Amino acid sequence: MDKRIDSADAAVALIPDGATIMMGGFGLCGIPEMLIAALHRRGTRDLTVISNNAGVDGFGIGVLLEARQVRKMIATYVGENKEFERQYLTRELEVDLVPQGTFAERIRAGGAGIGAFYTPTGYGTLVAEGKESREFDGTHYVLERPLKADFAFVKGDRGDRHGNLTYRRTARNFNPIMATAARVTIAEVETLVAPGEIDPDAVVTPGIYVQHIFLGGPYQKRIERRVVREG
Amino acid sequence: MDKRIDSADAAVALIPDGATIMMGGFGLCGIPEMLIAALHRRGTRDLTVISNNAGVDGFGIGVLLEARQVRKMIATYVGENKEFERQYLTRELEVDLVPQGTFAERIRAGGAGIGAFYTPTGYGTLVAEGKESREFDGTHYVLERPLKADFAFVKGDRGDRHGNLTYRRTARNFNPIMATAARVTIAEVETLVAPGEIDPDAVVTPGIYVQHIFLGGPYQKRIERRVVREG
Amino acid sequence: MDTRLRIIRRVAAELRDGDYVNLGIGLPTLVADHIPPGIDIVLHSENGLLGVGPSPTEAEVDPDLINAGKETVTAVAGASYFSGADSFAMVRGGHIDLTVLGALEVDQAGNLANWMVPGKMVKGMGGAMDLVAGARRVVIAMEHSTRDGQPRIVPRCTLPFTGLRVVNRIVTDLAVIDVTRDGLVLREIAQHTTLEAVRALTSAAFVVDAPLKRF
Amino acid sequence: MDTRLRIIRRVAAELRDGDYVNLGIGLPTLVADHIPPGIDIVLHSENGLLGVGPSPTEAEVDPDLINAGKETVTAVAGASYFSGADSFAMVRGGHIDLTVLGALEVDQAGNLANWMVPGKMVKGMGGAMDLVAGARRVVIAMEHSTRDGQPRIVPRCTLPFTGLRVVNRIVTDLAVIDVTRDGLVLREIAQHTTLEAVRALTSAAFVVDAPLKRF
Repeated sequence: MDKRIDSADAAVALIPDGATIMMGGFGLCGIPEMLIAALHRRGTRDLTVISNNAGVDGFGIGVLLEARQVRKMIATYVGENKEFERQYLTRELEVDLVPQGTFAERIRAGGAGIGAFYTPTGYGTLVAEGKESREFDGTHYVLERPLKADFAFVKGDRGDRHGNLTYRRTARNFNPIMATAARVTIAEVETLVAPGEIDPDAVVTPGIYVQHIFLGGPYQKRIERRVVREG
Repeated sequence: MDKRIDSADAAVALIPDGATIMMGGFGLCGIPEMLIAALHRRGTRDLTVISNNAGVDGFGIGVLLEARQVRKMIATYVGENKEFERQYLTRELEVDLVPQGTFAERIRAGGAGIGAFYTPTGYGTLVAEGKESREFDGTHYVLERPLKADFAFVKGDRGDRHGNLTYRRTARNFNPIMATAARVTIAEVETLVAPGEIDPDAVVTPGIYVQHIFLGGPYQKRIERRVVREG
Repeated sequence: MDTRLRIIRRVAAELRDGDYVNLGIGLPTLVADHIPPGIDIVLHSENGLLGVGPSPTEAEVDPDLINAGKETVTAVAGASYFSGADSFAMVRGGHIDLTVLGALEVDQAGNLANWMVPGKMVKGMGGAMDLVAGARRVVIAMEHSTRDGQPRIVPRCTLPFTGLRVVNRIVTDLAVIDVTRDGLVLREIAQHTTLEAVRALTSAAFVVDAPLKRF
Repeated sequence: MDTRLRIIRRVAAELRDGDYVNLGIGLPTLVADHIPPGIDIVLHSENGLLGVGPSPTEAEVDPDLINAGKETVTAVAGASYFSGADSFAMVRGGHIDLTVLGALEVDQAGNLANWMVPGKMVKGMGGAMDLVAGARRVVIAMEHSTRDGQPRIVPRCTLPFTGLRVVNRIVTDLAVIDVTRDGLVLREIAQHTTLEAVRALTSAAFVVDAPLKRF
């Protein structure tokens, strides 16, 4: 099992215009910086991007938006991004907003072969419009369908050539579930180690979910809201 | 947060007759040995036990069966156990057999607040009888409901007084999901460490899911099928 | 006393020893700095952290460690990290004892509106709909009325719902109001105000608890 | 050659380089000892292990490390452990390329019966129903007929189903038969048998592929 690929550029060359791509990250934390930059360089267009947020002006998914590579975004919270806001308000960009827990669970369902599930989230709200609602044991639920993608861009901390991945702190976020829900998952990692170097009890993403892996860096890891205390 | 309890005996004293208890383990691997033994000593009766298997004669859940403490079992594979077989065939014991993936997913749903889910497993079989079946995108699914319990018995490798747990190798099995699906989860661990000693990236069961924890041992860890090679 | 500080302090009194708590973005987050002595709680952040610690020093700043408001944070001893799916399994599964959230409107039935104003840029609901659906107890922390004096505690929300019948208690700069089966019950009013002032700024019907406490 | 060994060797030829494979309990498990040279596969065990290695030496035996058949095993470099929910997410989500399972009966439509005989002690389906529902490819490894010569490849299963239209290929000691949209197709017969013998022991209708290969 050797899933190493030469570079981010080689990886994104696999992606056709019009593809649906999941991208890990919460805000700018744990985003696949190398793959996003490579996708920008390549200029792949008409993309549907599934990501919790939409980056900021000039970084992360923001650069794809500025280059008008994205046709549609499925996200939970957006708008730290002026260019996003402009395209959204002018309807140049299609936006589907999903409650964050439903977003996560739909992706998990996509990877886990669940045909649909009932969640209490959003019952009686705009989110439930056009969806089946149903009561079980006195609680109201909304029927939600799985989310899948053609590709997933995942950022790991350590990885091996089998595709096993670990994540660091809150950079984990949506990366592990997105890895499970795409036809082709591409992982970039900060350290590439030999198989066996990651404690098998500590593997978060088993290699089965990863089709391509490469060593990324250097990482910028921009901080959106630097809050510090004296000390 | 100090969730330490003195002993297995103190923990099982919380459990009334008629309770529903999830018990971790796959075969005899990763079973909560201390809690099962204490429950046997206490003689709590009329129990519903949710466990992948039913132990063997004289060990694990087998001792609870021999003492006639179990009224009903929800399991996926049974019968390494003569006394189980006898009670099952004479209908002294009620047995509900569930496909293993559905068993796992129902427990996860119980812990994750999912009202119901559609799985392809068991469509068109006896398992689907009396349940709703439904087609999504050309695949047939069966509607399954969550499994929850009053108590969960969980066996961890390392734990801290917050209730954070890790597991060792395949002794993980159903323990982490059962920890999420009970009103009261009791964990026994092989090593009790100070909070912070478990790498927060390596925690498998976050403390929020555990109400009581104690240091177990010595563990017998009986082996059901010892297969060895020359070497 | 500052209006926001009054709300924060009163909300902090809602914390019970042993609680697992999710504090919403903005004002609720500040409750973490006012935890009463002797109360040991664990803070959940829905981006995948249980055991949120104080803000980092300059030297401790780690871009891989943020809260759901995308602010740099630290983690306490005994913390754990997990995925978004696991985080919301925790939320939706009823494992969070208390969530504190801001609001635009709350109504008599305990319905909440806090994510969208029609005609304005909609940024998304983030985790709010999941938190109100899943947390055992939902406390709203907000200013009692809008800047131009319009009530926020209303007979029926006019803005799109975040959740139906989800609010347990409303804490404002003027009052503490519970949502009960029989409607709203005013439990406490602030030291600096009067029952008449609260009535004037509340368009929802409520009954007054006796004795009415001051905070 | 031993009947079981013949089946095992032929099944081993089904493995493709890079496959993630789940081998059912019993005979299918033995396929692991006959992986063709140059073929690199990863074995999944549904109790929560990806990367099953060979049986342990006495010194390596670890009660915390077993396979789904509850046998002591080892793990290869690059293995990982996970929960039962994660394990079956993998199975049901279509991530396992191939599963090899035993059977009591397979019928013309690819329906499978392998978990229950009415009137006999029912031990449970374990993970079989999930594996056949989720794996990309399901290969059945079994003896062509029962001990008393009754066909196991039948027009319609008489025993309770494990799954509907789930089998892709049947490998027996006598034949290799594919389940296609148009029914069963006999692809290969064993060196030591004849087409007539296969017909005599198969009650399901099948067409014969040309040229019919020998294995």
